[in-house]
Amino acid sequence: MSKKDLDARALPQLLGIAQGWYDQMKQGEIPSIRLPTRTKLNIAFDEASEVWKYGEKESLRAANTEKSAIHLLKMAYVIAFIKQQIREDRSSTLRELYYITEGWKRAKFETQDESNYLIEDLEILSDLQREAFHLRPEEDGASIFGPIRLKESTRRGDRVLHCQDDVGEAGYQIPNNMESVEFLDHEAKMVIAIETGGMYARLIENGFDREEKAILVHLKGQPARSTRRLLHMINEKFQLPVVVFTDGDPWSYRIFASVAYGAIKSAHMSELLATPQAQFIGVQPSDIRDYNLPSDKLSQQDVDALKAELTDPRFNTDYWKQQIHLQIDLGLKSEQQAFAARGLDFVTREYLPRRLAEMGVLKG
Amino acid sequence: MSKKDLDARALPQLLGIAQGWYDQMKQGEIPSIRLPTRTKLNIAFDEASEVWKYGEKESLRAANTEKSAIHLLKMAYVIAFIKQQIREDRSSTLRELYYITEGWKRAKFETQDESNYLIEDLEILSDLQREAFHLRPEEDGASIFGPIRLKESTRRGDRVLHCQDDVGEAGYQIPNNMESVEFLDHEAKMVIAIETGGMYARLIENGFDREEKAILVHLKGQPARSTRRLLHMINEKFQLPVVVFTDGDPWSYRIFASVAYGAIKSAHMSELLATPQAQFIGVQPSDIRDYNLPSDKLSQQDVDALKAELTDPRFNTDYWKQQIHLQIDLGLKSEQQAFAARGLDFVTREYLPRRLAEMGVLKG
Amino acid sequence: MEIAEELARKQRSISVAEFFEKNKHLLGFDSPTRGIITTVKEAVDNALDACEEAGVLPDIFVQVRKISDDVFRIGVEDNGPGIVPEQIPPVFGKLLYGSRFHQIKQSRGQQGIGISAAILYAQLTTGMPAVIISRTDARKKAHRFELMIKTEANEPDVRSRQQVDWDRPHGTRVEIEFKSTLAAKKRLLEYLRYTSVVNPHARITADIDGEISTFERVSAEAIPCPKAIQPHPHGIELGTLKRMLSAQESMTLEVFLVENFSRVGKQVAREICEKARLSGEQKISMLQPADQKRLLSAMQSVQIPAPPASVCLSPIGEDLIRRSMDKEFSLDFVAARTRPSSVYSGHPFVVEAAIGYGGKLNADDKALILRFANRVPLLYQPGACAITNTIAGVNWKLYNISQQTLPAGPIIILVHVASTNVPFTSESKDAIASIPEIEREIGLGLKDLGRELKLFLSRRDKKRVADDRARAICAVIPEIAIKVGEIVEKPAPDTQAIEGKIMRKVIAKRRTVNGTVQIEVNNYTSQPLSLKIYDFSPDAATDALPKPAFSEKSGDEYTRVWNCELAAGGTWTARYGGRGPGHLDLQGIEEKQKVVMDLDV
Amino acid sequence: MEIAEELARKQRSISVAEFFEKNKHLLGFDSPTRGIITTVKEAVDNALDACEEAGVLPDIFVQVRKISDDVFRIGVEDNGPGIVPEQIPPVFGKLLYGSRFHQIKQSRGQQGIGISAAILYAQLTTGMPAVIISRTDARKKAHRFELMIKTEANEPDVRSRQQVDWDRPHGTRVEIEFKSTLAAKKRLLEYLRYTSVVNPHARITADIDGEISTFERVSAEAIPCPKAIQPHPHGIELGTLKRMLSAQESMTLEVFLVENFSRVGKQVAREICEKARLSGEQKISMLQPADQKRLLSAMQSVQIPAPPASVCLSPIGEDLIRRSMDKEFSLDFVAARTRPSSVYSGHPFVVEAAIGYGGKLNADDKALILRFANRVPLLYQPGACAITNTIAGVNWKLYNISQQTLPAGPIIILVHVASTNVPFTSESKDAIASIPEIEREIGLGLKDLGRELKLFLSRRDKKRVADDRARAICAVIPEIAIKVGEIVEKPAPDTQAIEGKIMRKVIAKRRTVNGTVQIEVNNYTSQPLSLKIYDFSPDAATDALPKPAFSEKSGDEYTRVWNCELAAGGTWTARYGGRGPGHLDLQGIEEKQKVVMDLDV
Repeated sequence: MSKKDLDARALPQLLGIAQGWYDQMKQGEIPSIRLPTRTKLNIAFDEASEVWKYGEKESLRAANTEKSAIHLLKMAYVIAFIKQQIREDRSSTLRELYYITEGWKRAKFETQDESNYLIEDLEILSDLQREAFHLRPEEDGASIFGPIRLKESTRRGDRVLHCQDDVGEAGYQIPNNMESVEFLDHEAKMVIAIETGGMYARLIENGFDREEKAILVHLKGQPARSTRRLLHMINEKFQLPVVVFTDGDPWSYRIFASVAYGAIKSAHMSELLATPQAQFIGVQPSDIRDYNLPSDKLSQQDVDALKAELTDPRFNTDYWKQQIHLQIDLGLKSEQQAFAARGLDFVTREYLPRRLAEMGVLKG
Repeated sequence: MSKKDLDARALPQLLGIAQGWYDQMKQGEIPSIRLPTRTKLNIAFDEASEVWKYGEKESLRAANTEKSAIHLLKMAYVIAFIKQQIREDRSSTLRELYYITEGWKRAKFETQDESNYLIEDLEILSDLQREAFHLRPEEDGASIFGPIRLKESTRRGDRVLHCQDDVGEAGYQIPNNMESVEFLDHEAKMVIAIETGGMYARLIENGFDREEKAILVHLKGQPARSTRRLLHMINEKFQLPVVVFTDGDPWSYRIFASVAYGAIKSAHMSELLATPQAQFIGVQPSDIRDYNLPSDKLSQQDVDALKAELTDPRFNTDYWKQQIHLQIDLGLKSEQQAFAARGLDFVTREYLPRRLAEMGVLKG
Repeated sequence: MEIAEELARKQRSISVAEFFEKNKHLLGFDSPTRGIITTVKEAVDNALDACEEAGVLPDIFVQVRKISDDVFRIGVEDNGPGIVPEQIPPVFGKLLYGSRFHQIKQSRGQQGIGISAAILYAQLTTGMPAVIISRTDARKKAHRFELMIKTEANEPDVRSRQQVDWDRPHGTRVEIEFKSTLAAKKRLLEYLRYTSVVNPHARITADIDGEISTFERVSAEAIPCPKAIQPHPHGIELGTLKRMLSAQESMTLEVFLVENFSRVGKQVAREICEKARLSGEQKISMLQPADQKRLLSAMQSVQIPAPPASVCLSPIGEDLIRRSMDKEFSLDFVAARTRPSSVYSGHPFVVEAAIGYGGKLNADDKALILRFANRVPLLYQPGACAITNTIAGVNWKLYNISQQTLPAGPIIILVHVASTNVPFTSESKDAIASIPEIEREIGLGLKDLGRELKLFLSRRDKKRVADDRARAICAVIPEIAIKVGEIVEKPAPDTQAIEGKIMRKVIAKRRTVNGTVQIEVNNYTSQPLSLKIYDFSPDAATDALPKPAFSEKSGDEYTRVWNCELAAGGTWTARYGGRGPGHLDLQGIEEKQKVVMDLDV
Repeated sequence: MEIAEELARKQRSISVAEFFEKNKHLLGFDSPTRGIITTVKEAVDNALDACEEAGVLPDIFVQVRKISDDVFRIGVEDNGPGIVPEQIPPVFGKLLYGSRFHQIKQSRGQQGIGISAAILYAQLTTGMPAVIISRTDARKKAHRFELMIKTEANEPDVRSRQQVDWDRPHGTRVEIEFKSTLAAKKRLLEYLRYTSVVNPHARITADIDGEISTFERVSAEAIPCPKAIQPHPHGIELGTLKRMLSAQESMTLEVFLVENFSRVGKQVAREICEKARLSGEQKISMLQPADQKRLLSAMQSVQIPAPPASVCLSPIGEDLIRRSMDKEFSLDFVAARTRPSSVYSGHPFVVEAAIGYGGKLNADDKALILRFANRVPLLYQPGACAITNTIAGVNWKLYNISQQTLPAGPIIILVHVASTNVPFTSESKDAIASIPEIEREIGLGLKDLGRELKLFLSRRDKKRVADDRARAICAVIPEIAIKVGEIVEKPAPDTQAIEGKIMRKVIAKRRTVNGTVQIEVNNYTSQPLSLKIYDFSPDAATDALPKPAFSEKSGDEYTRVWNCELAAGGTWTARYGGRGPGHLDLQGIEEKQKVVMDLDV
């Protein structure tokens, strides 16, 4: 969607919220909003879009206590501010927004968290991403390297770039707002999303992008929204298989889950951010056992996190239950780069080809 | 220096260390190494190069205890490994190195820290950067945006890029190994190194790079070695002034100090990494007072850090003493983005021009 | 000569005074600092006990005067019945001499040691005799004794005795000179304050080296004096039973049981005999040791009513506890419970508990805990005391009180245990031992009070919720309306309808805009009302419209009053030039029906 | 009748036995569990005191037998001098009767309460009389008493008395029946073990319901019995002085001082009189109260030598403490200090301290602390005790001992305070009060021992450093040589030169390479040596070269021995086919000159 189109959609949505309150007050009613409750227990699998979204549970927030009323007041101020930003074609970060509220008296934000949470509320109410409000995330975008060509619309005009030929060895740096990027064409067979920079560089050095025609995406830990949006866009546009390659510990499985199913925090955006077709390639607990990888003992926190995952609907499959139980039994976790113990080429020559074949991404 | 030249310099240096031990043992002596002690108390200002380096204090490490002997044994294994990497033109991350030692029996590394520390020892002994050993940092490189053109030699050939015209809105992503980058030409008046992504994007959105002909570098917190190397290279090659723009708290002043004077951890590399001409632009404690910026109270940790800085030779100037004492008196700290409380344009229209003029970077 | 004989020559009897002289710490005289508190405490305990026995309202005067650097003269004077001259030497000059040791009833002192021990330690440190003045009747003169104690014999040593004039018609005064310090002055005053809390019928005046403190009585009714009872069969041990049996050998068993134990009538006595397989008709001198053991075991297993606590115990009573706590701490809430009497090991006891909240208490502190046994405050060793431990064992969170081991917040908890035999953990009487029966009673009392406190807190919270809602509707929603109007680019909606619909109260708002003070009163009730509107501010408001019925300057502030008849649904407004902060109030409407809002804040 | 007269009728004297019957906890009889330990302790204390006074090596037998579910019969028997029959009733049947209360000397018991109290509580719970058997001379028969106590009078009640045969030629046996439990059996045995540690001359045998434990003596020498001394002028209070003065009114002041106080000769007496501005010639009956006060103050300010501790105290001695600690804990290190005698408030005392390290002690625990007073172990209230607090106050880190409040590690610390008047914090004698003079002595003793322990630890550490260096040189450097050779692409340098230069010892290495076991012995000393080389492994090694002088299979393992004459600088090697792990040893060279290295590990 072009920027103009996006603006044309965002404004009426936001004004609609304000109009709703206006009507409520005209009728002598206390203004209120209705939002789904945002907890692990209230996300459900949406068969149509194949992603996890917020479920039926809603909470009503009416301005009938001082706290709630001030929350709505703040929301009104933020809507007015966004309206102005869109009109003037300006943008700002959430952190800046927090500081801007400094002059809003009673509607001043107390903490950064408060502005984040309020923007999430607005996303849910308007069914739009924060980028549509001209709000930039603070988070770092990821990098991409591989046989794909894209066009980015910048303030200084359009840029067309090939992600192997027109970029340095670190790859193309994803912008904060993926809505300004359009993917043009590619010669790839798959996308590999990689947790750590070390493994991303290893695959580039070993030429895996060229030899196996793979687009490599460096997730930089828990992926930012723009990174998840990018994976979603490539997968949707070209139907390329996406595999996720992380460390073998509970926190990394959550990285995979947020790529594939969406994060609990942004379940309202799952349709835009999640890539339900994404598959987990490793490090699997069974790899730790089968390849006898160098490993660390699970801490109590790790074990608690694994157990929490067993109750997470996103991990409610036979595959994950088996792997997680196995890991708890082993009591071990391993990093991606632990494959280096078997030589620097082991991961590209043996492990990935074998796993990709198993998963049907590479044909034998 | 080209990659080949670098290899031609690195190999004899490393073999020289081994040869030294060989000779010691031949003469019936216990093999040993001599290293400067790496503490705050042992860094000194080098008048010639204008950077802070390790001072005179040295410690002898002889293989006369089991621990020291094993340390030297590990070093010998690592030298042998690097020799092989250089011969085969391979590289690896420190993390991978750690896993590779898995098979080295008695010379196996116990922790990641150990390999990091050992590589630093080798840097000091050989007077070379770790990049010369074909070791990649795990750390994230920074981004750069502005009127400058560079050439990067990649495994797939050379790339020539202009950092405004040939990159996306996020800028050019600095590679891990800056030795493969050469800066060609520029139309800039200055370099601004910025701590946070929010402020980096603000300056790009407000067109500060174009209007004031500024090269913007996003430091991403405590800058990685490659980022500091980049600032050093631009400053050295084009004699461009470098200013550092961070949050107004003790941790951010350390970011400035590591850009300008070098970090204690890498004092042996200061000549290559530090930019002694760099100046601190803000947020200054006096700005918090003069602009009445939104602020947080200093925590006890903050105060302790400020007091530690008063004893740090790198902050031993009248300017810093005055600012740090002022901050302790105020008891406050502010973020860069706090300027947003005075409007989104305040920082580019008022604050930066005023400070740059004060500092003599912008003429009136 | 055999060694044994040589050793035998050295054997000697030791007097109890010698024993305690060497073991000061046992009775709380281990440090000079504490000694002064112990001395005052022993004397005041005796004074209160004596007044109680005589049915007199106690009026006690405590005096501590510095004689030299480390010598203090302590005087305690009461208006009790006085002591007959012949008894003064043994009562004050002999340890283990007293009237209460063998009586089963609630009393403060018991062992007959306390005051004599104080005199003993005083003479040890200063060599000065104690002075006792006592008068038993207004028609007689007072007697003045100078007394010391012969330590080796534990006998009084009367140094002088004379008849004197005295201004009290009856009562006793003790004076002792002690090596001590006033380091614990605060604690001494604390002891007197707490004593007055549980003795609301007493007036205590203290003159601590010239500094006067008075603890006034809140009740003018003398408390009934507890009466001694017989021992209860459940509470005696074999040794005691044997002693009782041998003292009255000629009785029959049944008569013995009926006459010597409380709650044992013929019926119960027969039941005991039957269970012990003994005849009630046999002479008790005939009982063999095995019979005695069976008898004891039968006495302790037969169901017998609890001892007659109302006779031998004297609880303070809920009303008096409430009044004295309120007097000392000006509380927002105070409730007290006197539990029904209960019994442990045959000793009757009553637990009283009280909880106070708010007032002068500090919200950030741990709860203030006041412990009492037989109307005497316990000042030391709280950690070892069953009262503290039971308080810690209650789940206060159930009553919306935060808790970290002990409850926290602006709370005061008082527990009083009255018994014929308070089970102290040591002779210095600092802490009550952990007896399950007593802990159970304390717990029940506290839980009961906790529920009441919870009710109070929730009523207070409800009021807060109503206030909170009023602020949301009358102060915040109008701002939302303005902002929303701005967004949708229409005039801001009128929010009065919401106010009326939701609040159904009288709402008065005061707001300063651009140098004009606006006052608006809306009657959202269904009744017409006659209101008086009070406005206080530093503005003269000569331009006020409508004109106030009354206007007056007092200090820097003006007070204005308008009278206003307001129909149901009606609105009244006033305005005047001004910018000062102000304060609004309404009269003519119930407190809970009225909302006053300052929109400038 | 006046109220005062009515009240007077109730006044009564209370016997000390009644008092203690009601206040069990004061003497450590508050729980049945603790009662059994207190009873044994009181009886054993008496037994040890009696043996000491008679100069007999104690042989004590403690017996606890279960009679019924909750009744135990406790018997304690000694081989002491016995008690003459007339004294048995008061000694056992009267509280506050004994020979040691008025004597100034170190003894275990003092008040004359302990054993009588045990009998009192026993009769209270079971009604059974105590049985005492005592014999004073082999030529006489033993006397057997059945005794109870008349509580109201605190007088013995002799139930029976007879002459009996007894197998001990002299000694005493007490038997008491008590309601109790054996829950604290472990603690009881602990008490006996610790008692034996500080009474190394005593044999104690315990039969706890059939389970026999013996604590054997480590010394066969009876300890000298302390002798009573006069009071020291620095240690008395005004009350005591007055009493002494009034007992001997006809004496002159100088004679009074010389005859009644220790360390006061004519010279000192005159000095005191002068300072008090009194004549030494005046009769003491003439002294006025003000004179008495000046006299006391002069007595306490004049310099007077410390009381004669060696007479009245009986420390255990460093050697005996070391031996008894080693006997009980098999320590790697043990040192003891008996400090010079010192004095607090006129009471002489001696501190003894000991530290043990290693052995059976657990390295992860806090230090084990044993506290003793006058040779009696203190089992309760460690936190309240000056010994514990002084130990915590020492900076143990100075002595390379880790510390978290108390020191930690495989350490045992023993402190014994012996005094004519041990300042306990309570009558149950559980803890020593915080007296600066005593704490100072404990501190000095411990610091002295700490320094010795540090020396021991550093010697142990030096040996470790030498071993560490040997491993670096003989095991790691050869590997460095191989790797460095690989890097510089030359043959690995020979590292034997380094070994010889640095080590100057005999170095034996054992290594398995590709199925061959290699043994290499280098003599880097300057002496030719005659060595025996022992090799243990599961390999038969029939192909060994050179052939061993001896080879034998025992169990699964072979032992081989080679004899080898090795010149200074010489090398000897052997090899055989094998792959099993093994073990090497050398004989014929001092331990500290030899390094044996297993390179397979």
